Amino acid sequence: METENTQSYTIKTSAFEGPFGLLLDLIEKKKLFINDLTLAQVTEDYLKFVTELGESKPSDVSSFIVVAATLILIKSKSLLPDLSLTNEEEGDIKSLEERLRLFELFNRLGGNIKSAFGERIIFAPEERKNEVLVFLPDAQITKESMMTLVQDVLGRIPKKTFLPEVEVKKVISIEEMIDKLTERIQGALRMNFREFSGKVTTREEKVTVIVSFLAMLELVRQGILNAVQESHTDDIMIEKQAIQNE
Amino acid sequence: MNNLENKIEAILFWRGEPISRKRLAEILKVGQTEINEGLENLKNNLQSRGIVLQEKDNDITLGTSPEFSTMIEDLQKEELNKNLTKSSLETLSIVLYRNGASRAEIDYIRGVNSSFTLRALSVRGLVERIADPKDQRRFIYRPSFELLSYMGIKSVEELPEYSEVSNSIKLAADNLAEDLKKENTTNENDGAREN
Amino acid sequence: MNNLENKIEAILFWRGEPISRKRLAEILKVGQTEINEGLENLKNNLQSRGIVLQEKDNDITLGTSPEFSTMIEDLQKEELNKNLTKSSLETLSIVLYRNGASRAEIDYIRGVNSSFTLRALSVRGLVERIADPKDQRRFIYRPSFELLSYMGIKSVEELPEYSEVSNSIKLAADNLAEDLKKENTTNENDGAREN
Repeated sequence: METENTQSYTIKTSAFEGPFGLLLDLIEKKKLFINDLTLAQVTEDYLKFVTELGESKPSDVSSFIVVAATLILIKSKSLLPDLSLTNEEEGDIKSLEERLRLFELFNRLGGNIKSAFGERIIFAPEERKNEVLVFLPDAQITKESMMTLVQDVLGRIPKKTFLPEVEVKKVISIEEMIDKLTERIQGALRMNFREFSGKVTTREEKVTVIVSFLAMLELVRQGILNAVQESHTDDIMIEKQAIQNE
Repeated sequence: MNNLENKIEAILFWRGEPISRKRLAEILKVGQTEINEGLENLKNNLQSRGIVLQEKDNDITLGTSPEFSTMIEDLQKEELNKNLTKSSLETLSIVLYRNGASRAEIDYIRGVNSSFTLRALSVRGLVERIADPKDQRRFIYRPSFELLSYMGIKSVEELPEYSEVSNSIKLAADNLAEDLKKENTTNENDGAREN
Repeated sequence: MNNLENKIEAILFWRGEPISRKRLAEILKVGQTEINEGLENLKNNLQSRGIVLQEKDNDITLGTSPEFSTMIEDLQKEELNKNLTKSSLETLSIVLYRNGASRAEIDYIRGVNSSFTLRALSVRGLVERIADPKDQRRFIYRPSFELLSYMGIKSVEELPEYSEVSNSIKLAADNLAEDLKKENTTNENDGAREN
């Protein structure tokens, strides 16, 4: 089985937007269909990417992490067939596959939009020159009402459009989640080690795979730690600025 | 002699903007059924003509026939923005093929926060935000006439593959609503996912 | 298949203002004879319909059929005497405090497309549309003289807290335009969301 090759996989970020885009991209590059088997095959590439993302753009990581956790479950199950999953975990896996299929569908339909958009435009009539020369004010127009309204509008503008909408707390708990997952898999690995004693050659292969897989988890953990710390400093900077402005 | 469709045509032409079926019925002092019939007839009258009837939810408007797109485009001075980013495409395909979606649904399907993309699309006039009739605290983002116009279609049903995918989308939407409900209740606890 | 009359119809509908036969011939790259023929056919097409072809000297335009003129006049009156909507008033306040704003600026600030709203204000003589001196392809909407006198002010500077509000609008419009430009371009090269 050469699907587990560890050759580094370079990902062009242009190809996707979020976790599903990345996952779909990885699957399509390997010309696979979406199912738990193929998801297991792209898990390492996915984790590798998330780790890199964690280093360069910590605030973007969180949406990728939840998916990563489910992928790790899928991967673990494929490595340790006897690993019994809880109902919740099974549900997560099923839901990820469904969401990915749904995303794939809309992504494909997006192609229809891309190819038709602006090609055959239906035009609404142009704004006509004002022929009716009338002046019809409205009692609601006063100096005061205009001021109140304009201030309302200004108040509704999003404060900082690019502020990542991720709470640090959430990232920390996800980090904890990965810790738990790591423990869970290590535990299962010790318990199930005998299960691997099939053919010696494949056994060695499998052990190597699992070890590198766990190393990968560790990397991801580090990446998330990075994210958390960076978010902390971000936070502090924002607070400081706010104080200076007052 | 029934000239309801002519009256409708005159009103739509004069107005030059979308108008609701309800408002048409009010103006013309007839029932919904008559309005719908009149619109059907008008649609037939406009077949193979220079102008077309566009329909969206309960609103109607007139526009130039899409086959003359290049000609009109050359005539108009304003430059048209035909670029769509990857995130815009994803978001538009959800809004169009679902014929309206809440931000939570869009975020869930895309797996990323879509608020900024939605704002950009709304500023461009490609999506409209309305209060969700089922829940006034939420908003629904739905396709605008402008979006249909850029796609060169008279109604969402004319989207490529629309009838083929609309069933599976509806089905998926139900699962999605289920999932979203779950997600919301767990998120309320402490923002973390289960485990 | 001759669809010259359809093309003419599309142009006349889109333009909404009188246009000369000569100009039509130029646009459509055909001779006078063809134009006259096309117009004849269009006139026939429009018989017993809601819109008619109107000719004055050598200028052509589309209008609503005369039999509906009372209905349209009534509608017009009704339309003009309606109270302004919240979004119209909001848009007006931006036009006032910005002392002339492009549609794009207003759209950025309000987060939605304002074309219909601006049209409503302009029909009532509250705002004037002029070509942007900086870019002839764009328009600037500015408060009408009548509006200012109605509000009892000689210039916009007399509005409460004018300079403060005016500055924040300008700042906001610039920032938002900047952000949106990013969304429309950089996202293409850089799939992940920006910080």
